[in-house]
This record gives sequence, structure tokens and C-alpha cells, in this order.
Amino acid sequence: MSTYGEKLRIDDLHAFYGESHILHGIDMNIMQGELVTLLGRNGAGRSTTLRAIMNMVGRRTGSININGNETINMPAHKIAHLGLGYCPEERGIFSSLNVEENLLLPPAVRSDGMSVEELYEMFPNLYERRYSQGTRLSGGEQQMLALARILRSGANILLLDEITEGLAPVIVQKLGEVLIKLKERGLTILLVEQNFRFAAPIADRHYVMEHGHIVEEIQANELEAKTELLNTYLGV
Amino acid sequence: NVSDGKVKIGVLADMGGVYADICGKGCVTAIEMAVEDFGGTVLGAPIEIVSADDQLKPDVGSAIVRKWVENEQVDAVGGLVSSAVVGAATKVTTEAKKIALISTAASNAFTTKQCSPYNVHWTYNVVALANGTVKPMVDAGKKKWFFITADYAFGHALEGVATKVIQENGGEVVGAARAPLGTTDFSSYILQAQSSGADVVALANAGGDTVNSLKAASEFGLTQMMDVAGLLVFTPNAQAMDANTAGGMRTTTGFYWDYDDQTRAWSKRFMERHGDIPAMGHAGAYSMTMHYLKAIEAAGTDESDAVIKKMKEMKPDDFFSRNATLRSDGRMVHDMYYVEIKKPEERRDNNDIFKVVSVIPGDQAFAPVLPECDFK
Amino acid sequence: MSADYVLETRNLVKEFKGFTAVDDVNLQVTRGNIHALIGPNGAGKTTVFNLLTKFLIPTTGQILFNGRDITPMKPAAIARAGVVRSFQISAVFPHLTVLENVRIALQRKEGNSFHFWRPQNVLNKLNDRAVELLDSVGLAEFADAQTVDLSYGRKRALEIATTLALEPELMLLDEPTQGMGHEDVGLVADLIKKVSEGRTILMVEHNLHVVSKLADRITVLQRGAILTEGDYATVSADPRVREAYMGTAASEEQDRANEQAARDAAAAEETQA
Amino acid sequence: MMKVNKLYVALLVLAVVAPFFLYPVFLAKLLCFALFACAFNLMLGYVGLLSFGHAAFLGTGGYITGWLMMNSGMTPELAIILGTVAAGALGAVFGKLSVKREGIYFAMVTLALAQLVFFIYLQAPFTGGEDGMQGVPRGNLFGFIDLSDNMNMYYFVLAVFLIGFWVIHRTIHSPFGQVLKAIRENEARAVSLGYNVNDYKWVAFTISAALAGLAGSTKTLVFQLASLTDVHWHMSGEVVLMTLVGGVGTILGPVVGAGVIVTMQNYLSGGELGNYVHIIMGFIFVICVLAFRSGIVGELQKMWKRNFG
Amino acid sequence: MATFLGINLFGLFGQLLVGLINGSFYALLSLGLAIIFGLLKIINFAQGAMYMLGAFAAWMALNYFGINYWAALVIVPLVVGFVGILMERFLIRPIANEDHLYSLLLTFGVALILQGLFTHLYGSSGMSYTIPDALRGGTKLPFMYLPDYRLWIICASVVVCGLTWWMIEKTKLGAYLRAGTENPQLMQAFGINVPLIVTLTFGFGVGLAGLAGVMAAPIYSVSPDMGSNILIVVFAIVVIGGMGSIGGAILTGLGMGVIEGLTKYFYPEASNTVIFLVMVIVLLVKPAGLFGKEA
Ligand SMILES: Nc1ncnc2c1ncn2[C@@H]1O[C@H](COP(=O)(O)OP(=O)(O)OP(=O)(O)O)[C@@H](O)[C@H]1O
Ligand SMILES: Nc1ncnc2c1ncn2[C@@H]1O[C@H](COP(=O)(O)OP(=O)(O)OP(=O)(O)O)[C@@H](O)[C@H]1O
Ligand SMILES: [Mg+2]
Ligand SMILES: [Mg+2]
Repeated sequence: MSTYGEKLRIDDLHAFYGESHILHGIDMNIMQGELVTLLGRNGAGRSTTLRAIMNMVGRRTGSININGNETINMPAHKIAHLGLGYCPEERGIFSSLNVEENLLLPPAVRSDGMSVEELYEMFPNLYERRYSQGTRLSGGEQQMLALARILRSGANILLLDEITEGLAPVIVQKLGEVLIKLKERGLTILLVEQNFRFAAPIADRHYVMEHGHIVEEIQANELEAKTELLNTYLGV
Repeated sequence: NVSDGKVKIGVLADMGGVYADICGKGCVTAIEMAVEDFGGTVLGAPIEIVSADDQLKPDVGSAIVRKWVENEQVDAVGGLVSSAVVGAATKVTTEAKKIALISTAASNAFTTKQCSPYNVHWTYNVVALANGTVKPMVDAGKKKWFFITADYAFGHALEGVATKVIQENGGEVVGAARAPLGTTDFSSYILQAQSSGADVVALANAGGDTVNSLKAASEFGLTQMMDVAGLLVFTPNAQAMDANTAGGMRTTTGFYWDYDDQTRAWSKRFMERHGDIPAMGHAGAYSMTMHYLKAIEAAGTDESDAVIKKMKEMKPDDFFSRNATLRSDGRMVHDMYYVEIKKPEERRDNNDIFKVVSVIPGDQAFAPVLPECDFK
Repeated sequence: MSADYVLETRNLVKEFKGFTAVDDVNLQVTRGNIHALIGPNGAGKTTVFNLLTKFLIPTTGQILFNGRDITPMKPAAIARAGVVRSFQISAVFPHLTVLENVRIALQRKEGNSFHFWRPQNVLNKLNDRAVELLDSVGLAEFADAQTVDLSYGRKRALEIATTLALEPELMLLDEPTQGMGHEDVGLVADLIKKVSEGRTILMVEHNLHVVSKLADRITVLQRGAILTEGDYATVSADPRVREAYMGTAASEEQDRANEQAARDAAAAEETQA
Repeated sequence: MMKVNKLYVALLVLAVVAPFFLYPVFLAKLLCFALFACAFNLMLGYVGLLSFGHAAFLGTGGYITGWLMMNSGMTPELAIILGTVAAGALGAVFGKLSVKREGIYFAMVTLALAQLVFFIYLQAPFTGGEDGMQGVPRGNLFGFIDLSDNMNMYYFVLAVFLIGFWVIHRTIHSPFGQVLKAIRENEARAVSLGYNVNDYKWVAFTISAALAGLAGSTKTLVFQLASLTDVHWHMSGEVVLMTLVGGVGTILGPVVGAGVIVTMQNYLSGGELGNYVHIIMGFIFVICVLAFRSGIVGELQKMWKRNFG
Repeated sequence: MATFLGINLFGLFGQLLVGLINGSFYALLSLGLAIIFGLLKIINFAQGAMYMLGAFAAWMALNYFGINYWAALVIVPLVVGFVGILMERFLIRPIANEDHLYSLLLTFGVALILQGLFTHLYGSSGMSYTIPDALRGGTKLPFMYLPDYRLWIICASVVVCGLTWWMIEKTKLGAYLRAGTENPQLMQAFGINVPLIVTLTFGFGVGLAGLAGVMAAPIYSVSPDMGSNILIVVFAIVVIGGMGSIGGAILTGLGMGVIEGLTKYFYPEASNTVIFLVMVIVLLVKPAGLFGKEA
């Protein structure tokens, strides 16, 4: 297979939290401009996969290749500079900073990130509350801030963990539109989603995880055909 | 006739705290020297030394002494520096009828309020300091005094005794500032002294407190405005002071190493072993131990009552004890020295600290025996 | 009004440094209902919850519980009065056993919680009741397990069992299904339905399926104020709600679901008849 | 369970025969500190709050008992009870002011309160200031058992220790203890279940303070002296060290830790190494924190679990 | 002499000024402590020992290497800061993920070791360090004689405190710092080298103590226990100011110096107690401290 346009390639990734072995040999690859989701039940190891890519787990082995750079032995703070943006599950808003400081916090890793104006336009709630302490925002507002924050940094590979969690349906809908726009701009997105209805129409491919393994890879066009299978994995 | 076949002396001192240089390891060395000079045995029994660090804490000191006398057959306890520790330790020795050989404590309580038939207090005490330092100055016309006093028993005692001396000689005390033990910044107290209009500012403190208070006094220009008298200045403290400010200050001491050939001879031996010149407590500890061992020899037993009786009968006489007697209350009375701290240009080297201004005869320095402490 | 309200708020207002998060809210929760509070992000739902449980102090306004003014009461006192809240993040005691978790809640009413001189086995008489409660949420077989080892969904179930132990008149649930997989969502929704018998539930929930399935009555908040109220069909048909909250896609889907529900209801009526 | 009981019986037998082989005053001191550490551990290990001011209670117990023995002609058991009550009362005041805070904040608040107490005792005339309260009589227990005999004293201290230890053991394994455990696990949840968590912490703090006072009262009788050392913040640090060395949150840990530290100090202060006491204690702190956070008893338990559990 | 209501006004002014001088010392010391606590959540019990180390380093620099005061003012904080960096790197970092109480105990141990070591090496009588020639002498004010050196201390400390406050509260670097202490993992994921920042911050906080040590050397005697005496007071100041509040630490430091000065004048016996008394009162009224945010 040609590696042209391959943004992220993971081979035999194992990850550990202390004694517990969470990921048991993950393989996946994502091409430029693709939007790929990771599906699975609670505790399947989807968040852990993202965290492992960012080197935020206890220990990891295998290979993670980002933009042609092997990162398995790279310190955590260098990984972002390869163009990665990570939006964590628990949002990670800083209480010691106000909303705007939170938004401006991540250093730009590429020059073509979205401007603050654009982001405020997309999330008017944030503009309204911009001098408020970060963690004083409502749950949903924090979620918006967490996403806006990495869009500004110009990262071109996005790792998004449950970004629709706790958001009102209108916003979820808007987010879907944003993701499609980002994809059109050529950004590569790895999405962990519980909300299958949200993910299905926008994704190119799906990986299904169970107990720290990838058990299935489904192309967007196979979705109809494999609905049954997916239901057994996800228990829908 | 020696109990349990040996004579054991415990040396209790502050080995690591602010008084470590004043007695500490040096007292152990001095007592070892005494035992060696005595020949290592008495009445055929070996003389042993144990030592311990009281950490300047009365509870630690009293616990150690208790262990020594109850559990380790110690016959006498020497060293004994901080008055607080000595007070607690002598309670235990007295109860156990063991002899306390107090070398460096300043308080006069051990032969007055807290006197005991088993206390022997050697080198000096606050009364001698006050008589030695204060009286000449009042006589010289310095009538108004201000005290900077260490805010604990020793400081209060020193201030009290000195106040008495001042008043008896026609002077007056215009104020006092009580500084907590271990104060590092004396500037507030110095300011109070400055605005008091006194002739003399007396430092009724010891060790690092004296050094620090003198330092602040010079910094705020107090030394140019009035006289400063250090009531208790040990040689190591004097060495630590800035010679420019300390030079010319007068104080009283029980011993000075460079006084005459006898003192120099002993001090040289001490210095070879210890590294530094001896402070008065070191010499006192040696002299007192020697006297104790001689008394055992003379009494033919190490039994405390007999030994203490002999100690009081025999006249101490060596390089340290000049014109000396050990009185019935346990107070050793001997010549004290009124000294002046040398100015930088007067010093040969770093050990050349004092020049002796006058010798104060023991009976003028120390207070008489109290009737209730007259142990025969 | 004469309806039987468990909980009422009168002109409830909460301001944060000039920002009004809750604006003159008059909420009425009828006894025995499952009452859902929905609204866009930042509408003030969590803040209302915090006011009700006294994690925040209202700027002005009153809170009545069974007609009694509970505005000045402290959080623990509110809980003792019968208003119990479940948390968004799972709230269990991780290193106690599952049984002990429930027992802690039962113990409070025993009145011996300050008895440090009595042996712990005086608590054993609570075990039967605890197991009963665990059984009601399907956890009886895990009674002796360490709570940390439970799966996410089971922890939620345990939390609900613990809450039930307090026999609350009014349960407040803040996004009870947040972060759950489909399977667990169903499980918890069923559970809520089950435990709602004989008590009142007020919940905040973004999952419209759950809301539509459970809620007897819905209050929609927007910008701190009540936008509209009613049952699910009414509310979801309101164009303002669609615009502010549901969005077009969701709304279309909702319409389908509503129709489906209407058909189901009709069918059910038919079979009953 | 049987094994644990056997262990307790063995330890008790050891404690009863020990004074025939070792210096009883030393053993009594050890027991006093063991009780002090156990009391402290009730807060740290079972409530999860590190008090850096427990010396205040040790000292208060000591001073009050000492003063009563010297001035009131009371029998020692009464003086000890009153000392304990006084420390408990002080603990109640401290607790009211501090239990609202957590973690490091709690540690700092208790430290500062204890400093206040330290300076009060430093200035108050009845304590003897830097000199300490010297020459406290041991008196006659119940009016007829002469405590100036070291053996009698020791067995009395042993009895006091056992009572204190039992109180702690009972507290931990009581309905109250169960609530404490829940609070430590998840405080917000405990609040939402209707528990006034601060009241529970406060009661625990008061019990802990009273028992620390009991230790101090007894210690004063043993040494016939109450001094500032017992109220100094270093003492608050030492009790942390003892607990840490023995094992935080284990019931026997503090006893073992106190044993190790007291023995070590006893050995060091008497010997050549006196100078190094601070350095060695410092190293023990550092090593414990870096390598043996579960302490001696904690590590043994872990080992036991690995091999037999 | 000017008096008002029986109070000697000149004496009072003098005490106020002296209080302010002490306060600027407190400010400098509590600033370092507050930075380390507020940003790293580490209670650095070794801060007092580092202050002592700073003073000793200045003394050693002068006596062993002939390095004068002004050079020491630059070199010593760097050296002490480096010691702090080593300490963070090899002792504190391994336990960074444990309960913060462990770092308190660890630094307490380090403080004991350092103090014990210096006592062992230099005894405890203290060393003297002379005031640099340029700052000898003083100014005669109507109510007191103000030594130039003390004036220098006030100025230097206010400048250092102000700059530090600005850097932490108002710059991007400060934002990184604050965020990095809250959620280091996430900040790493954003591409920021948090461990480095943490180490440098710790070094900086400790370096401030070193600086205070150098400044203290000429006026206090350089002794092993100089740090442990002042440490507890400084802790109280940080608690009063509101733990973690940088500005609070600075202002409270100055304020407490003045209050202490007044107490020394009106009721000297309470001068050691007054700070703790203030602390208890403040905690009763505002549990988070004067400038602290409620947790
Ligand atoms: N910090 C941690 N320490 C130990 N185990 C962890 C940690 N974080 C997660 N785990 C465990 O790793 C497993 C995978 O967790 P992960 O968060 O990756 O799941 P997920 O697929 O994202 O599910 P969820 O829907 O809950 O987010 C779970 O069993 C979880 O208990
Ligand atoms: N402590 C606070 N200080 C300042 N503003 C606050 C505070 N708490 C909440 N807010 C603001 O009040 C508004 C309402 O917040 P709330 O958390 O109640 O929203 P919500 O309806 O629960 O939203 P979501 O669905 O996103 O959780 C938000 O705009 C939020 O920023
Ligand atoms: Mg996840
Ligand atoms: Mg909310």
C-alpha cells in the first residue's frame, strides 16, 4: 500500500494503566481528509486509544506513525506539534483561566487555524461568557469551548472524544455541519462517538472496538448491510 | 569501695544547638582530658564517660539523666548548659542522690531557689556577671539603663539581678524590651532602646541572640549613641561578632584562655584536641571533674554524700580555680575577669579576643550563701 | 392552584456577577410525575438543580417542598427532608462493597451514625433491606463485590439503589444517561421508570428518546427563563422549542417518532378495548 | 480473624513481660507515643485529614495534668481524665475551625492554630515557659498505688494505652466509623445522602484530640515534666513520621512506627550520633515517602497478600 | 518628642517603618511559597531551608571564593534555584502523582536534612556577613535612623514581587503555568512541555528563597536554624493571604510585617502570636483567606 496521504498509522498498539492492560494490539490507519469513527461499548477502550496516541496512558508499546514520524518513544509534548489536536472526553477546561484564556491557550501548531472571531460566531454562547471563569460554564458550553480551542490551534489531525455529549440537539446538528466543513478543508478526523446517529452520516469508515481489540472495520457504504452485526456489538 | 566496680560520669550538653560551641562536644573533651590526667582509674576502679545531647530541651535532658541514674549506674552528671535543662536534670539527680556538676548554666537558681545538697555549680552565674559588668559602669557614671532581655527564665534572671545591682549603686532602669529566644531581627527593640534616652543598653541574652542584637544595634547607629553592654558573651560568640562593632564592649567572664601561662598551657592542649580555643565552660568542666575525682580518692568511696562532703572540704586550686572555695551551698567561688573585647587593630589573630581589664575577687562577684541552702 | 405539587419554585432568580442564569422561574412539579427539564446548553438547568439542592443560594425567590419553604435549609437538611439528587458523574463509594454502599444510606435514619462506641455489626440488621433494594435494580448478586469493579451502567444502578434507600419523595436526576452506551441507556431508562412508582422525579436530560419515553411533563428552559411547558407532544411541536433546542434534523426525526408513538398508543388503546 | 486475635494476644503478652527485660520508663514512653500516633492516625488514616497541629493536644493534656498534680492534690487518674477532657475541648474548638477545609489547607490551618497554642503556653506563667513544668509528682493511683515505682507506672501506662487503643479500634469499627469511611471515599455523595459531613469529621477530630491529650497527660506523669517540646510543631511532624513509618491507615502501624522512631531517638540521643538525629530523621522521611509509602505494617500486609492472599 | 494620646509618635513611626521592612522580607519569602503552592500544589517545607541555604551560599561565596555581595545577589539565587531544580527532578517528580501531602512530608524531610547538615558543618552560633560598602550608613529621618541597607531591601523586594506577580498573572507564560498545574496531561497533549515548566517554576520559587537569604545575610546572623524559625510565620502569611494567591501573599506579607511591628510596640509579648491570631480570625471570617478563592 502506498503511504501517500496516510496521516496516522497504528500497528500492534498495546496500552497499560499501571498494571492493567487495556489495549491489546490495535491496528488502524487513516488517510488525509478521512473522518473515521471508533465505536464500541462503555469501557471498550476507545478513549484509551486516543489517549495512547497522545501518549497520555501509563505505558504503550507497538508503533504509532503520524505524518511519517514514529512517535512511540516521543515525549507527550512533542506529539501535538506534528499537527494533532485532541479534545478529551472530560473536556479539560481550566478553572484558573477565563473562557477567552482557555480558548487562546493551546499554542498554534499550524498557521491555518480558525480565528477567534470565526469560533465566536460558531458558538455565540462562548462570546457572551468570554470573561467568565472556564469551569463556570454550563456542561454543554464547556464542551463547545473544548472543541473550539483545538480548532483554533490549526491542528490538521483531530482526535475527538464524545464531542456531542451533553449538547442540545441543535448544537449537535451544527457540529455535524462543522465536521463536514473541516473534512472538506482536508483535515483528518478520528472521532469517538456514542451517538451513532450523529456519526453515521458523516463518517467514511468505522472501527468497532471491544475489550481493547478492533473487532470490525466497516466502510460507510457497507453500513446498511452490516447493521445487524453492528447492533450485536453495540447492543443498540 | 566503688559501687558496681566503676565510676561513671554522664556528660549532658547541647551538642547541636545554639549552645553547642559553648559546652557541647568541648565539654566532653574537657572531661575526658580530666579523666585521662587523673589516670583513668580511681580507687582502682575504671572511670567511664557517657555523653548525650539534650537538644536544649528540658524533657529530653531529664529523660536522659533519669535513664542514666536509674538504669545505667551513672554516679555524677557533668556538662549541664541551658538553665532550663539543668533545672529539670537536677530534679532527677537530687531525687536519685547523684551529684550534678554544673559547668555552663548561667542561672543562680541551682544554689538558691532550687538548691540541693547534690548540686555543684562551678564556672559563673548571673550574679557574677551582673556584679562584674554592671557595677563598674554604674560607678563610672552610666546611670540610666535599658535592657534587651531574652524572654525566658535565664534572661529574666539576668535582668533581675542586674537591675538590683544598678539600683543599689544609684542607677535607674529606664525600660526593657523582652525579645523571644531566637529572635533574628532586633531592630524593633533597638528602636525602643534608642528612644528610651538611656546611657547604656544592656544585652541580657546569650549566644546568637547577643550576636544578632549587637548587629542590629550597630546597623541602626545605636552603638554611636550609647554604650552597649553584653552581660554574657562567650568567646565563640565574641569571635562571631563583627570586630568593628563589638570592639571596646566590656563583659565579665569566668575564664580567659590567654590570661597567663597556666591557662595558656591547658588551653593549648585543649585546642589540639578540640580545634577551637576553650570557652569558660570547657575549662570549668575540666576543673570540676578533676576536683570530683580527687574527692572520691580522698573519701575512699564514690558514695555521693561522702564525696560531696569531701569536695566542699577540699580547696579547688588549678589553672581555672583561683582563690577558690566550694561553698556549702554548692557554689564555687573564684576570681572572675572583667574583660574588654579587642578592636580589630588590637588583635593578633582570630583567637585574640579579650583583654582583661581587672580581676574581680570571688566574694565581690558572687552573692553570699542563703541560710536555707547551707548544706553542711 | 389546587393541584398537588411536591415542589414549587416562586420567582426563582440566580445571578452571577450581573449575569442572570436563572430568571424568574416558577416551576411546579406534580406529585407522582416524572418531570423533565430540557433546554439548550447554558439555559440554566443545572443551576436550577443546584438551587433546589442548595449547592447554590438563590439570589431571590422561594422554593417550596410539600408547601413548606425550604429556601433557607442546608444541603444535608434538604436531603433529609426527602429531596435527593443524583450526580452527573457516578457517585458511589468505590472501596466499600456494593451492600455497604446501600447500607450507608439506610444507616442515616437509624440515628446511630454518631455512635462511635458501638460495634459495627449493629448495622447488620439493615442488610436485608439493602439486599432488597439491590435486587430492585438487579444488583443482588453483586452485593459483596467491591464497587470499583462494577461497570459504568451498574454503578449508575447502584447509585439509584442508594438514592432509593433514602426513600426520597423527590428524586433529582441530572443527565442520568450521559456518557452511556445504548444498552445502558435503555437499562437506566427502564430503571427510572420502575422506581418512579410512588415518588416524584425531576430530571435534566438531553436524550430526547429517554425524555419522550419517560416524561409525563416537560419544562423547557431558555436563557434562564421558562419557554414553554407541557407533555412531550405539545412541547416538541412548539416551533420555538424546535428552533432553540431540537434543531431541524432532530425535529424531523421527532415528528416520525411522535407519529409512531401516537400509532402505538392508538394500537394499545385498541387492544385494551 | 482468628489470626489477628492471636497476634493481639501475643503482643499483649509481650507488653506484659517486657519491663522485666527493658527499662520500664523507656517502654512507658514508647506506649505514650504509640497512643499519640494511633490518635493521630484516626484522623489521617480514617478520615483522610492530615493534622499538622496534633502537638497542641499532646501538650495541653500534659500541662493540664501536670498543673493539677502539682497544685490540686488530685489523684493521678483524675488529673489524667481532666487533661484528656481539656485536650478534647481544645480539639473541639480546633475542629470547628478547621474541618471545613481539606487536604493541605487543613494541614496548614491546624498547624497555625497549634502555633497559636504554642505561643500561649510559651507566655502563660503556669507552664514555666522555656523551663517547662518541672517536678510533677507521680502521685498515688486511686490514692494507694505508688506510681513513683517505675514498674507500677509502666503497668498503669499500659492500661491507659490499651483503653485508648480500644477506643480507637471501636471507633473505626462502629456505625460512626462506617460513615467516616464513606465520607473519605466520596464526600459529595455523603452530603447528598443527608450526612452533615463536617459534624462527623468534627467528632472524629475531637476524639482524636482527646486521645492525643490522654497520651500527653500520661507522658507527663511518666517523666514528671511537661515542656514546650510537646507543643512544638516539630512534635506534630514527628507524629506524622511515626505514622508514616508504621503505615497510615493500618491500626497497628502507628504503634510500630512509634516504636521504631522512639527507639531510634533513644539510641541516637544517647550515643555518638546525637548530632545526626535531624539528618537521620530527615532521611527516613524522604525514604519513606519515596519508597515505602505504605509503611512497615502496610508493606507487610501487602507482602502477606501477595504470598498468601 | 512628639506624642499623641500618650503615644510616642516618633517611636510609632519607627516601628511602622521597621515593620514594613520585615514585611518586605515576608513578602519575598511567602511569594516563593505561594508560587510553589499555588501553581504546583506543593507545600514546600524546605523553603525555609532554602532561605538558609541562600544565606550560607552568600557567606561561603564571600569567604571561600571572594565573591562579593552584588555578585552573590545574582549567583546565589541561581545556585539555590538549581538545588531546587535537582530536588524537584529527583525527589518530588517521582511522587508527583501521589497525594500532595506526601510532597509536604518529603520536603519536611529535606528541610531536616539540610538544617542538620549545616548545623553539623558550621555549628549553630551563626556566621556574620558584613553589609556591602555601598549600602553602609543611613539616613537620618526625623523619627529614626534608617539604614540604607534596609531601604534597599524594601525597594528590591517590592520590585521583585511586582515583576513576579505580573509575569504569572498577566502573561501567556503565566497562563501556561496555571493551566499546566491544573491538568498537566492535557497541557502536554496541547504541545507544552509541562515537566520542564514545573521544574523551572519550582526552581524559581526556591530561587526567590535563595535571594531572600542573600538579602538577609548582612542583617541577620547566618545560622542553620534561621529558616525553620521564619518558615512557620511565612506559612501563616500564605494562609492568611489565601493559599495560591500570588498577590495575596505579597500584600499580606507587607501587611503582617506592619502589624507585627505595631504589636512589638504596644504589646511586645504578643509579637510572635499576633500573626497566628490574625490567621485564626481571618479563617473564621473568610475561610479561603483574604485573597483566596473559595475551593
Ligand atoms: N486511568 C485509568 N486507570 C486504570 N484503568 C483505566 C483508566 N482509564 C480507563 N481505564 C479502564 O480502561 C478501560 C477502557 O476505558 P476507555 O475510557 O478507553 O473506554 P471507552 O471505550 O472510552 O468507554 P467510555 O464510553 O466509558 O468512555 C476501562 O475498563 C476502564 O475502566
Ligand atoms: N458559578 C457560575 N458563575 C458564573 N456563571 C455561571 C456559573 N454557573 C453557571 N453559570 C452560567 O449560567 C448559565 C447556565 O448554566 P447551567 O449550568 O445551569 O446550564 P445548563 O442548562 O445546565 O446547560 P447544559 O445543558 O449545557 O449543562 C451558563 O451560561 C453558565 O455559563
Ligand atoms: Mg471514553
Ligand atoms: Mg448542565
